[in-house]
Amino acid sequence: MLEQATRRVRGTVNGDPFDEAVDPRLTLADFLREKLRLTGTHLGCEHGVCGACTVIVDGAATRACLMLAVQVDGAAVETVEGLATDGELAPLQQAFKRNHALQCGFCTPGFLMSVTAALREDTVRDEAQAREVLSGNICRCTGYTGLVQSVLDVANGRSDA
Amino acid sequence: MLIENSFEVAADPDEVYRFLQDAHNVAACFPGAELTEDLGDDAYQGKVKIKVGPVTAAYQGVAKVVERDAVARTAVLLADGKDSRGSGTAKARATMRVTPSGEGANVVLATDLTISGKLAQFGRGIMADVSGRMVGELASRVRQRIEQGEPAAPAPAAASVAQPAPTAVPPSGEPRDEAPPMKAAELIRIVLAGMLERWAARLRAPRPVR
Amino acid sequence: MDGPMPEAMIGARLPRREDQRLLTGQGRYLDDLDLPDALAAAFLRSPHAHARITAFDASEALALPGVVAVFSGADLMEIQKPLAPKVQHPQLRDYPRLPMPPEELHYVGEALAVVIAESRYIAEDALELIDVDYEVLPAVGSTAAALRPGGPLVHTGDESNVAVLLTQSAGNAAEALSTAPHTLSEEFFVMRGGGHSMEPRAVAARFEPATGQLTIWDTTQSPHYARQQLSMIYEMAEDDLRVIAPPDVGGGFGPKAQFYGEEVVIPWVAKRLRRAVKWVEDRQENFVSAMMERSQTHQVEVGFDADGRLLAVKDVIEHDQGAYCAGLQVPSITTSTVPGPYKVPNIDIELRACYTNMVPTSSVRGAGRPQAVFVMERMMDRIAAHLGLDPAEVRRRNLIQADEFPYQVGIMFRDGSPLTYDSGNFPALLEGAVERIGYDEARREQVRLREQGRYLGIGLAVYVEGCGLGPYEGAKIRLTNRGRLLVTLAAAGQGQGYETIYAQIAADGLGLDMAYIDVTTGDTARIPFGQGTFASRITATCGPAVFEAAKQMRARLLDTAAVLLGCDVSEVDFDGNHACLGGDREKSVSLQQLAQVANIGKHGITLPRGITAGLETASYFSPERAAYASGAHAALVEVDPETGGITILKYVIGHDCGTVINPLLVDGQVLGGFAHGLGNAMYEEAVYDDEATPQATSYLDYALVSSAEVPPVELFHIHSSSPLNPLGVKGAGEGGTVPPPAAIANAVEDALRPLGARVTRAPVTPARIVDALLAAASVADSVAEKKKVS
Amino acid sequence: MKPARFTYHAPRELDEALDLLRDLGDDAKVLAGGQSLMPMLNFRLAHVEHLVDINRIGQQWGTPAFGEDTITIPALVRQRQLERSAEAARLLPVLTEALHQVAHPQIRNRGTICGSLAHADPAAELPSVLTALDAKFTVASARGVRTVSAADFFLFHLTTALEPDELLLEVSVDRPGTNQFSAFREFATRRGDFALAGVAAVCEVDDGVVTACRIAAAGVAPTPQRLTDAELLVIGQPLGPDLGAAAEATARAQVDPTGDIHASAEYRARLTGVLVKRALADITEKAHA
Repeated sequence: MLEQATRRVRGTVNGDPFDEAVDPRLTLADFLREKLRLTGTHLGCEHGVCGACTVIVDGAATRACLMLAVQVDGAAVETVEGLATDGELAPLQQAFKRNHALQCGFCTPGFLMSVTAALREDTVRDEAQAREVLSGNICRCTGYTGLVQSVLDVANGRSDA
Repeated sequence: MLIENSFEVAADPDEVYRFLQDAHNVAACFPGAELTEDLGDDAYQGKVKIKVGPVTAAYQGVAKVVERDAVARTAVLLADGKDSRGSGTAKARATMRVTPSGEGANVVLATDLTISGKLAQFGRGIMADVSGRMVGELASRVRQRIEQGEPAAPAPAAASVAQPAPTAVPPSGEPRDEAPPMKAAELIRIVLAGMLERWAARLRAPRPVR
Repeated sequence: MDGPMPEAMIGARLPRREDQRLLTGQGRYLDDLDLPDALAAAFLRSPHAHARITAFDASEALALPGVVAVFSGADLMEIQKPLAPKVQHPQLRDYPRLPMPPEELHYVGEALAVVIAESRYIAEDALELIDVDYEVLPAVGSTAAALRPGGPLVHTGDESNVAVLLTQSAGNAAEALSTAPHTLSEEFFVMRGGGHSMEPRAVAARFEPATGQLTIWDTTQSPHYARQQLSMIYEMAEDDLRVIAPPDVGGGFGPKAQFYGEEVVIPWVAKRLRRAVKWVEDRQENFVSAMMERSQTHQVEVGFDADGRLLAVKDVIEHDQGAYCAGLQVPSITTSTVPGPYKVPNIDIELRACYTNMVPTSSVRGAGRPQAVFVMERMMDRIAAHLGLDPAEVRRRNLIQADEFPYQVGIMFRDGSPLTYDSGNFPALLEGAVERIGYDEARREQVRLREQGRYLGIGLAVYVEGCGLGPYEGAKIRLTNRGRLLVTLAAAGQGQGYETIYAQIAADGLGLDMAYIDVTTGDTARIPFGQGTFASRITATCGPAVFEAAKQMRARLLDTAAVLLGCDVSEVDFDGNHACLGGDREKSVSLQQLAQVANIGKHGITLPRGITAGLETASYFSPERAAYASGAHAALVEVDPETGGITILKYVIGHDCGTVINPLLVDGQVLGGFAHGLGNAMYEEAVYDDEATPQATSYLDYALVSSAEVPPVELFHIHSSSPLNPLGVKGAGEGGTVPPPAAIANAVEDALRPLGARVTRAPVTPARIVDALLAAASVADSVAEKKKVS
Repeated sequence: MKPARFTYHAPRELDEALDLLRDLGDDAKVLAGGQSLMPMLNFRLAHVEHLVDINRIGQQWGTPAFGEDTITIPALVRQRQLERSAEAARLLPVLTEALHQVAHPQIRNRGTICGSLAHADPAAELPSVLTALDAKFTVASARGVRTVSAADFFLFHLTTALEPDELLLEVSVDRPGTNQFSAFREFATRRGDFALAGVAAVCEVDDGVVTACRIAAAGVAPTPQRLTDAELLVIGQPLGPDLGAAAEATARAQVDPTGDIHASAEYRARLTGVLVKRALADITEKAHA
């Protein structure tokens, strides 16, 4: 890629260190997808509304389309690729599957990261709170029913089939 | 979008009309405008820069008086330009009518402003407000210049390199705030000479940072 | 021969096979595919709704480091051939839609040049450096403007903006209306809206000079359709074109079933440059160049008797085709959907489809049905209000009864057959919805709350949805050399769960556990013929094909096993992945062994006697005509007359799509469709101004519903099997989308009836509700007058 | 939707940032949370030569200070941070209520209070809230520091009194007394969207009578609009439904919004009145609690 002066970015993604030279205008989303080939982070609108690109940066759910790669220098980034351990789905992922909380799956990584961060921050007690936690991401397929149930399941520690 | 402004001027209607039917006079009053070349036949090449916060667009094009009626004292100025980044065009058709009013004249400025491209594709009414302010400012500058009794502004030499239009800079010494809604000048931020100096004067006892 | 099956898979509520990869970020969407050294493409799009290109200069763009090529439409004249409308009509005045017009542009967003560069960033830099001069021409921003005599023309030099005028009629509506005891009329408008799959469109291509083959990855819903079009435009053999819809496509909803200029340009440019080229539409492009739908104006008149029984319906429909006719499917579906579930003895429907300078319209989930249902269901409520009857009761009196199937409506459906409902039970759907919404109690509550100045409303909508359209869909099943059953579909999925559903169907046809069955989709190199995923048709066409191919394969497998086991075929059945004699695993052959014998064989050695080579079956299913799914929705809302805010208190969906393959997935389809329908009911507006400039080009101005807007839904099913296919299935993908605008609008007008506000437009937004209340307050007199006249 | 080229600067000190802004002038743009600027860059509506990313100028600019007299919110305080602050909720409920309605948590995690104010979208929540709180805007440049009132800070859509070399360093409000009650009300088409109109109201109430009042509306003018007519009407009156109804009509009459594809001007004006009424009802309830 023929670009202007690059800057060095070092940090971790899902615990793995990275050290790359990037064009300053490269967004975090494109950095993850193109430089690190972590293509689970998707671009749905590139203006911060749809939430498909949501990742966790230093513990906070963040739109990867509204952050520059140079800004994660020194940061710990978490993406959908880091949720399962050794092929074993995390409880939230299992709940998504059980409740048919995904269809085309394009928005799914963003939902998973948003909810993962939200459930670390606060407990979710009822459906209204579950809907609130989900409201920063758009899904065109499911109508949200399975998503709401999944959040409630995980919040209540329910993991049966 | 058709925007109408009217104002009273303490000047002879024919004088006012003479001023208005000169494309250069009016085009130079357009906020953010720079006339860059006299194309002859009362047509001028120029640029208009629109800046609303971080949103910028720069249009290059031609302004020309396309209709004149000295008897009815009406003139129509057409300014047509395209965005330098290819993302659209701006077109203003300003119909100016001068009628006697008491001792002076009444000017009606009806401007049909059409902006195409990205800037025009907002659902929120920002561009309507921006257009309204731009045309409002155009009217106030026209009025200001007429009242200052300035003759037609000197046309730039043909093919000369861009110079700031004279009217884009308030006459020196005149406090900016006295001009009619001149807060508008902040809005579509024209590069105003001396602005920094004025700000410096307004700063309250500066204290060092930290 | 069909032995006892394991547990039936058809009807099983199973989680999906696709989910594991999608949940772990391992999905393979088009932009995720590894195409080493692929160049990025970006299209230059018209900023004008109607303009002529007078000068084009890309020299500055070409000089930018990293830019490989720039092609204008004029540079690619060899591919400037019209993209045919998907659904035609002899009277259609078709205006050629070129892949990248070299001269005149007809909507904001129409592509006029493409930049190929080392990265998308650079390609977008280059777009800003291309210098184009346009002669801006007058534009048409609505159907009303299009049909206005003497108005501007969408296409310079054309004689009018009318695309086609069509009529559908049964009986004699004019006479029935003139003699009807009561008539009511109204004008309704349904707004433009988009598909908005979360993954926008994308195309990538690579040319292999050694084989002369062009491989195209395309997010299309119809890879075989794309191949057919490209084969004609490129004048290439179909076998030299391989169109692959990637395993994962991020939603379709109709716009991806259409065929676009970008799909023609990108592969051709890849071929010319001998480089892989990838174009991924961004959201900004998607807003102005992906096809939309919905926009229609209806002038409807109904005649009815004192009991509220319909005597006649007349509807004049203005349909917005956009700048070109991409197909007449949508308006033609609308014309045949107007009568809906009701017995209407006299029907007169007139369609005026016209061109406008807006992005072309074509099918979006629901495809012409939401508009028709909106009109008919609004009028059912108006009839009830006019006669002082209950809206549910008026519907009861008009519904086609469960014993009246097959029911001939008297007009034609868009598949070319007489509109004939195959099966259903509309009264059961209505009663189920009425009961679950708590209708009677809600009516009492409505009265109580009105006394407190609160406005509760109940909205009902019943619909019939033509689905499962022809001409055919097919499937192949092969025993692979590794001993697994591979089901190959031509259809491409966009999240419907084909890998799961078709494994379920195949499992029942084969009598084998799903664990031994794989499903692959959407690749023209794997199966020669196909139509595509659209019109809620795949389960009802591909389903029977898979089932039939599976049954044939079962017979072939058992025959082969019987030969090897030296017994009669009736003595063989499957146990796991073994065919066993008399249920004895000791006396069995594995699927792997069957493949070894019948497929792999031994080079030069004669096959064992009785073995037929090649364990592969194929089946194509052609439905005799469309099947008809149906449903009833009921909404209970409260409207805040001060803000116009609508709160949905309860929502019930009754759904009938015949046999259900996987209830979990069908529920997902219905609820997802409902959310889309709710968007059309309350939020989504692809507004264009009078100059045909799009005004809603980001998600800041175009509102998609989130979890906060979509209420919980009580969903129930009834199952009226279709007699038109062996599985008894009907379509489920769109039904949820069809009635919400009608149900919500009915509920809102019902809520505000004491205040006289009239809802004639979808979506119904807070601002329009308040505007309607103000209008009602100021024209209360004239409304009363109108009532008296009619 | 990829941003155009720019030169990126990530100063490590405030002075370094201010020097950069001085040197780069109109060619520079400050990047704080980036939740408004980045979309504009992605859309290529905004083109900047130099991006001055202030996120690394120091921790001290990322912590709100709840002082005895003044509450100060420095440049890098994230919206989410303040939204979750119990102290903010207790002292400035109008701000907390508004923050809940700013877009979505993922945006608020990154977006800063000062960044939203400097962006000056009149339909956004925070400009109207800080206007109703009569905030002081502390503006720094290499030339020094000055303070601008809310009334002077917001000039037009996306336009403030900030000069090209200036940075909004912090915003501060007087620490409210126990007699201050406040509320934020907005009505948006969809959760997280820009409001069709919003109202921030701050009242001081003594013995049930309003002794001071500031009301600011969002989304009805090119800047946050103080509803002074309604304020004057409310001051000196006892809280209650009659007051709300009178303020509703007054507020409606004072605003002159622009209609757009989302709502007519008439609707927005009416909505403003309704929201004033409801905000005052909230305040009444809080004052009586």
